[in-house]
Amino acid sequence: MIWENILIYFVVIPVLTLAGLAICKNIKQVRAVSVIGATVLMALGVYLLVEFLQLRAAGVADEMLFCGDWMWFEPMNIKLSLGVDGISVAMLLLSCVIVFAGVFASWNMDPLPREYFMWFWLLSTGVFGFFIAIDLFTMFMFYEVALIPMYLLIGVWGSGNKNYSAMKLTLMLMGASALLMLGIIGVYFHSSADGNLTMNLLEIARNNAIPHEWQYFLFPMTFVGFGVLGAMFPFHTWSPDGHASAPTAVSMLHAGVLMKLGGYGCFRIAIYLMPHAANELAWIFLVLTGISVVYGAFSACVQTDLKYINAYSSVSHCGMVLFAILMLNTTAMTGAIMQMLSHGLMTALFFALIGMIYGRTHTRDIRKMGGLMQIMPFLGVGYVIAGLANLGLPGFSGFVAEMTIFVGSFAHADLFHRVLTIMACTAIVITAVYILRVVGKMLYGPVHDEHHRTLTDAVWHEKFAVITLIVCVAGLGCFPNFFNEIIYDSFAPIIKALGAF
Amino acid sequence: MDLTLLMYLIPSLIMFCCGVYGFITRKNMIAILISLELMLNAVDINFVVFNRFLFPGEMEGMFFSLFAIAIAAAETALVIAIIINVFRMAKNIDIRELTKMKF
Amino acid sequence: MDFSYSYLVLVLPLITFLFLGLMGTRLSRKTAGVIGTAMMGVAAVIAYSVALEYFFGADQGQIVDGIRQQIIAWDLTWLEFTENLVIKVGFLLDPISAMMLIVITTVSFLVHLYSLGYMQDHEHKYEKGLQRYYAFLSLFTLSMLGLVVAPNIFQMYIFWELVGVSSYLLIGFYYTLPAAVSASKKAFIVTRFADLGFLIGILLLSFYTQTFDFITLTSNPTAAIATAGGATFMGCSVMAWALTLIFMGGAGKSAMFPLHIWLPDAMEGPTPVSALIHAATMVVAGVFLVARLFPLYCLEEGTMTVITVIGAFTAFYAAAVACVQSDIKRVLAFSTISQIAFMITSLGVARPELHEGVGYMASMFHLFTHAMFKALLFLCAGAIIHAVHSNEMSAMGGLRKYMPICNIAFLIGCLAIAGIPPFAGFFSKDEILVAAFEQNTFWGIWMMLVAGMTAFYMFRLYYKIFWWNNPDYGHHTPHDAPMTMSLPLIILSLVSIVAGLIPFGEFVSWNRADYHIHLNMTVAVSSVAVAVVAILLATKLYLKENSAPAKMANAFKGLWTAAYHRFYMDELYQFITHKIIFERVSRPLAWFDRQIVDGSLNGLANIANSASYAIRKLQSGSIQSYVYVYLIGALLLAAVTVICLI
Amino acid sequence: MDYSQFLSMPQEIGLVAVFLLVFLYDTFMSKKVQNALPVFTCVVFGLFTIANVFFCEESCSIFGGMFENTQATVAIKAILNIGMLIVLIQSVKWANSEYMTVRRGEFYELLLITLFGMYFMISARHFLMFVIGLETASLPLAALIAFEKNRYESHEAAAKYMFTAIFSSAIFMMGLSFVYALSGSLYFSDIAAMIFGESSTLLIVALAFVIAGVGFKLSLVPFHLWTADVYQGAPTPVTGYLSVISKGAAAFGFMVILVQVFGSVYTVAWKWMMYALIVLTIILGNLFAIRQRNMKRFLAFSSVSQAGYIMLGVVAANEMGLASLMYYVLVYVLSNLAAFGVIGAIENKTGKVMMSDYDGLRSTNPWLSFAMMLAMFSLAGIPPFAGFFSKFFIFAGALSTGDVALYVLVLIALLNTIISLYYYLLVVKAMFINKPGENGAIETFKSACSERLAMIVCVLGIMLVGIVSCIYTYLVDAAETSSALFNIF
Amino acid sequence: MESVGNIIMYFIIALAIIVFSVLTVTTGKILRAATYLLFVLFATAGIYFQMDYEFLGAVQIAVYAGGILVLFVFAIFLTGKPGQSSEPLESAKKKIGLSAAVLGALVCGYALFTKAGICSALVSQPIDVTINSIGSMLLSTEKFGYLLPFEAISILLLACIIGGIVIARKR
Repeated sequence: MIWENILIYFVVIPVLTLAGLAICKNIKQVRAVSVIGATVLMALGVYLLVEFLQLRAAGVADEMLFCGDWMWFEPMNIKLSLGVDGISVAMLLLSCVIVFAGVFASWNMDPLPREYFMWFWLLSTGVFGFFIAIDLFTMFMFYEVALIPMYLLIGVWGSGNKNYSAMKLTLMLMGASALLMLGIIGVYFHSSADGNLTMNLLEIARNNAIPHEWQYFLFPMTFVGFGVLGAMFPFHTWSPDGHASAPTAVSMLHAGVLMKLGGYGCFRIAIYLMPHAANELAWIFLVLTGISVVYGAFSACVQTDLKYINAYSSVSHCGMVLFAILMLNTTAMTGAIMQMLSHGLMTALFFALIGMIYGRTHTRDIRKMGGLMQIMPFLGVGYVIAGLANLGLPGFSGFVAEMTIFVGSFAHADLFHRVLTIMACTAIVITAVYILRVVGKMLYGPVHDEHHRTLTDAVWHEKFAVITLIVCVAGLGCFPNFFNEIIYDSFAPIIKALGAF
Repeated sequence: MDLTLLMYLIPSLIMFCCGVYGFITRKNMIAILISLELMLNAVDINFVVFNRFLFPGEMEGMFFSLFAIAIAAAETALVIAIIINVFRMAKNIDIRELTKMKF
Repeated sequence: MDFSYSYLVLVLPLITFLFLGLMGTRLSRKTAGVIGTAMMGVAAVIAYSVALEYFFGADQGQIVDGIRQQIIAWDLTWLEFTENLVIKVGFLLDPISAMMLIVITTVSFLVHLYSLGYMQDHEHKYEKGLQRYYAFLSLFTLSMLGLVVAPNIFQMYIFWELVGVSSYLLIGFYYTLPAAVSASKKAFIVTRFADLGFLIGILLLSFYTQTFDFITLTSNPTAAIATAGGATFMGCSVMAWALTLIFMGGAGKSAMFPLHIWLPDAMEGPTPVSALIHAATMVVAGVFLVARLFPLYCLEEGTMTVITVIGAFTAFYAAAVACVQSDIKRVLAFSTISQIAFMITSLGVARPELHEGVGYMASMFHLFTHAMFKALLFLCAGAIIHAVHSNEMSAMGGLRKYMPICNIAFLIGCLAIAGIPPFAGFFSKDEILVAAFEQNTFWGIWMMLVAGMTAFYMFRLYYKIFWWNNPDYGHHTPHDAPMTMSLPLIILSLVSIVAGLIPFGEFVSWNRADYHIHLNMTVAVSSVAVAVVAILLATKLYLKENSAPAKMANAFKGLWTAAYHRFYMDELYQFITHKIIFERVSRPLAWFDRQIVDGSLNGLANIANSASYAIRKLQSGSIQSYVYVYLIGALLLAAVTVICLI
Repeated sequence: MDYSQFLSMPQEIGLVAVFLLVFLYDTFMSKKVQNALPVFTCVVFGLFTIANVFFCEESCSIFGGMFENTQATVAIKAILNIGMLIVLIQSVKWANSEYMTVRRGEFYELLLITLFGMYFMISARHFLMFVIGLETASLPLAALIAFEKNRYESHEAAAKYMFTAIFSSAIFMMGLSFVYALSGSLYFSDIAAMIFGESSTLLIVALAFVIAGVGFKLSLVPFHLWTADVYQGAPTPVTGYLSVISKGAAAFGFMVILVQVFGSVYTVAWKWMMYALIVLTIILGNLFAIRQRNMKRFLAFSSVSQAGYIMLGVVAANEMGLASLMYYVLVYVLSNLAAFGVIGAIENKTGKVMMSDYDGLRSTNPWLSFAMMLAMFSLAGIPPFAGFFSKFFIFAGALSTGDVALYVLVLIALLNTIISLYYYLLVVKAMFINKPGENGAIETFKSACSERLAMIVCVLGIMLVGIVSCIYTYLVDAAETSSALFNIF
Repeated sequence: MESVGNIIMYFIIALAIIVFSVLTVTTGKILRAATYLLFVLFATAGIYFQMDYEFLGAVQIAVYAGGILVLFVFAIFLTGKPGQSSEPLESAKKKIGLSAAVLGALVCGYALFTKAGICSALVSQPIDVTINSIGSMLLSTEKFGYLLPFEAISILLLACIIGGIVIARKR
């Protein structure tokens, strides 16, 4: 039975929460249901991690664990296939944390809290579904499920130029998923040499039957498709506008988890299934993502809106993810996954804090703020920590991820890759520039606006969200090897596939 | 001199094109309907002459024409009913009356 | 007894940091300060015991065949990149790290103590945020200790970054003052830029040698260099590149020209912090780094030359600037730069074959003594500033009457830095000059000249503060500092007097074998002579208030102004960052992003919209045009297909 | 004379029976129970729909091959029945309005006859039969379009529809005459055999005319210009009917004609013709739709571009294409009727049909806006709603041929989904995001039971038809049993 | 070789069709247009007779000329003054109409002309088009039997009747 598989509950719980929300009467119930849902999900995530580690420790060396498939659309041999490896487990955990923190960050959502949370949970459903699925169709379906709630979340609960942003974000991402759909169908029709077409990732990879000339066509399709979500230059512009307009928790969830779908998909589908093209075409995308890394950082330097700064910073960091993935070696890819986790947590933290600050000052223009550290020390300190984590301070996740990426990328034997790596490295300096610029302008210095003196510091649920995230960021940064080991082994099949060429 | 297939097709084709021309240029709705009748009639001729010249052993073309005439009659009746209704509301049957909805 | 307990040296500051950082606001300020100081004291004791155990303790394999061994007290795997490239967090004990343990914990403890007095306002109330202050101090101590005991280059990099950030936090301690904020930002970004070089250097080095481990790297340096297989990049061997880049990291932290610009500004932080971080410990990290990888460096002649030139130039440059500054902390800051440059030069000119690598030993020795007397000078300056509430020399003068302890302590410091025997600075600086002469007479004379300048500007400073004129201080008469502040001054004064007598060479040398210092009398005498002449000159000019200095300044107006403005290096940087990076790169990029990248997408949308508008005529509402389109459509469909088929 | 052949077409017989029942009820029942006529029709038709499921007879080819029933035709007819049933339920309220009382009997009779014509379009395997089916499906529709006598638009729409329809049927029959000239027969199978290997100019012209004729019903660009005006002018239930049922039937019939009759010139000619038409249809449909502010016109253009997507199943020209086409039609029926249901409900109540009238609808009528949103999402192809699955399968169907050109076509179609998403989201935006205009949002009202019932059916359908995979599986089975269609390939 | 009578007959018919068709669509007066249409329909019936499809010709005259045209005349009288001549056509519209007609003629003409056997002569073999055979085929259920269309078209006509009633009814 499908219910015996633990993974399906990652989708069932959000759906149940969604159903629970539908019958809620007031905001208290809404909060209660959401918190319960998030907590159960978190517990499930941890339980999965423990189970996973136990199985691995017991020497189960399968590529994916907790596998199971149930026939869905028989004529096309589409199954509901579930399975996780270390990477998915890590991503699931990340999502659990962000959702958990996100619920607290949107505690006082107004208006229409119930509808807000329903969309929020629909988005979560998509995200979780994507990470547990190993069937292209199912993955793609959940992927789109995760995208569309963004429109209303931004459009209804957003701020600023929200209509434009929401529309742009949705259209760009859906445009990307159009390419993706073509790519996926293309992969499907070449998935097998003997006519047993399949959508199952593992089987496709095992068959390794996609002709090379088709790979040249399908690889860019899928890679760009996911790359747009990963904010790859020049398809990143949805990100600044979208993030700037989105409400706090949505920014968190979007930057924290949704953008991760891009990187995850890139490597799980594009590279894993089409290693030949990945080898041959990687350089094009390396250049693009390399540009993303530096370009995002430079663009962030002159922004004045907090969210824009952070959004461009996300462009830079997510660019790093794709950059590392394209290096096609284990260390760099591990770094990429670490970076996803790290960026997810950090950016979520950042957006949470920005949201809280914005909720008080009603401006995000750093030129109109100053000296906030005196007024709201908790948020100030949180922001500094987030900033330091973002610029890659050891002890926080960013450092670990970036170093792994750099070491891994530099290990590439090709001079071109190494030069690109060095160029990407420069981003860490620029990151410092813009982070410190914001911190200096907004938190330090004299109080800019006397009205701000009356503002209050964070309240308990805000503190709770912030602390949860900080603990995770620091945990990942202080004990990286724990996560490293979860992730590391999962690359063996991919590297093997790549090595075959 | 033989009467060839082509010789019958030419008048039918001209009739058809006159129908087209009439449809596009006329202003009176009934005139347009008349043009349409020309077109339908041309089709009937086509069927009949093809049948007679190329496949004299069967009668499919002829039967098609037979039914087409019936259909044309039904259509005409309906269109005229509509035209009369339009006339009731707009007090004339100029085709330019029918441009209230556009773009 | 093995060294495994050494983890306490790191753990105690960590605990203090976390405790004060998380719980600090619940404590009173004083409690926080006392806790911080006490914990630091304990850590210092343990560090001393570790270091002394290493140098003098019962044999646990510290010395084999007369060579001090490098001992890894403990290590933990922190992160595995690949099978070979593993970051281990560990504790490497060898002469220089043991020496650094002593230096850091000593200065740090004294600074902790001193701060208890210093960080009070007029009413003897502790400053706001003292808990935070102590937390950051602990963090800094932790990171600095972690840096020096790092057994691999990556751990060093990690703690390198952490000292950077704690420096940032401490410089910006007075975060409401814009100057402090921008100074902290500048410090962080400049060093971060330098660290980029460090990082790339590490990447290069580890790529070829496949290890981060210092012991592996330095035990067989020739083999390590050889792993590159003679690969070159832009004409230089990649190893030279790697080492130069790593040196760049060091140069940033140690404020070598042209990356020195952050250090003078860093004086915006509380003065004890300047003493600890920006005089005694953190800024010598660069020296330490080069010393750590010395066996590799000395195989790359080109890199060594670079190091020497940069060091020597910086020494001169900083000394020249120091001669004309009016802010006492700035003078000290440039003096620090200059002195560190001495150390760097010393390393640069050191060769194993030259006098058994005297330069290496001299550099470490100077590092040690400089830490002591420069901390002393800074703490004195702190006491003075505390007393007169100003950094400017013009606000001072004649203070010898009001602050006797401070006066003596400062004088000792000046004598030490000027290289007057028997104060500490004499011995170490003398060794450096010897090393320079060993390598090249030019560098010897050059460095001796700089030493003379050192003596001059230090005594200029001394006289301007304690003699010169006798201004009216009003009812806020300056007075000597309380005991918590004076005690560190006294201790450091004593150390500054005697530290030079330590037989340093027995403990530290490039090959960790015994090295016997013997004074080179020629160099010693001539350097003392130069120093004395410089001091006399300073006495002549600055003992009593007179117009000679101003006349001189006017006579060399251009030079003087340039030096006063630090030869416009800040302006150059300002130009590069603001005009080039911000205005020429970032802004155009942001514009490009909005207008071109985004604009093309919006353009697509607009095209769709206007296309939609353009074709609305098709839907004209007239049946006849509909039918026309219909017919033409059908005919074209047929015609085009037919034509294509033919 | 074997009249028992009529028994092999139970669906048609059943439909005629329903028609007669309604006719008799309308004619002979007393005034008192006349008001129950709409409900009566719904019930009878509902029974008929259900009965159809149980009387799925074996495939047969009767009247000398003039008429054919296969599992696929049964399936598509069932789909149309479902759509018809929804339309009937939706229109109960409208039909019971005072204005409609005198002619609601005719309304139902005409609707049923049109459906009957569509049955023939689907099952016809002879061109005469097809033409009669086509005309039976379109002529009564003109009367239905002109149903609202006191609305000028209604008549204008009817006139436009009628003129264009006759013109297109003239073109169509012209094409047929050419086909006849080439093959000497009007039976699909005979023609296919006769023109095998032929690619003369005459055949191409004939093909173009045939495509134009059926393209009119499907409103493929450039044969679509009547669509918007007619949709706007027609009474809303009729518009709904027009947009889905008649389109669905035509799509199936079109596929049969192209595949069975002209299969031999697939690669030479009609693949490329359809290719061009699809590209045009999708792009122009979308471009026109962007600017529309009248909901009905808006949906008209949306349905134009949807027709383009449906045609992707036709160019695939294989079993999978056929199955995907039927599936797409099913989903499209549900989604579009949900949209028209909402529009109809609001129009019945307030007479408002502009998109700006929908501003802030969510705050006053949350359920209506919810249903509308689902419909829009489904039309835009967003999971987990049915539209996503249908789009996916239609694309997969097109790509299943492995033809590179079709990859490009699908890419174009996919990129156009972005534009379509844009305008579908405009509706969602109006309802959920926009603030009510000066006149305020449409006031809260309770829609009629019948409307709600229809809405629930549609919404359930939108939510379930995709996820419940057996429907697609059944359609694929049905298509595969009809694989005789694809013999020519 | 055809009989001369047939040929002459053909030319009369062809000429009538061409001339009256053109006149139908160009005359300004609507009632004249209807009259010209009548001539065209008669001429068409002539072709049917010439083709030996007497039954069809009879139907053509009865239904078209007799039925439809009467409808036209009624409609014309109902909707306006019969003698009224409409305003002259705009030349732009004329050009458009002409271009469409000519293009149509070109495409169809070219297509037909390239068809093999387009110049085949009339085969004067006797063909069986008696009322008897027409009747039995019309009610046959075999191949080439037209029972089903016959039934179907009856429904179409019924629908048109209902539709006509609905539209034309005043209420």
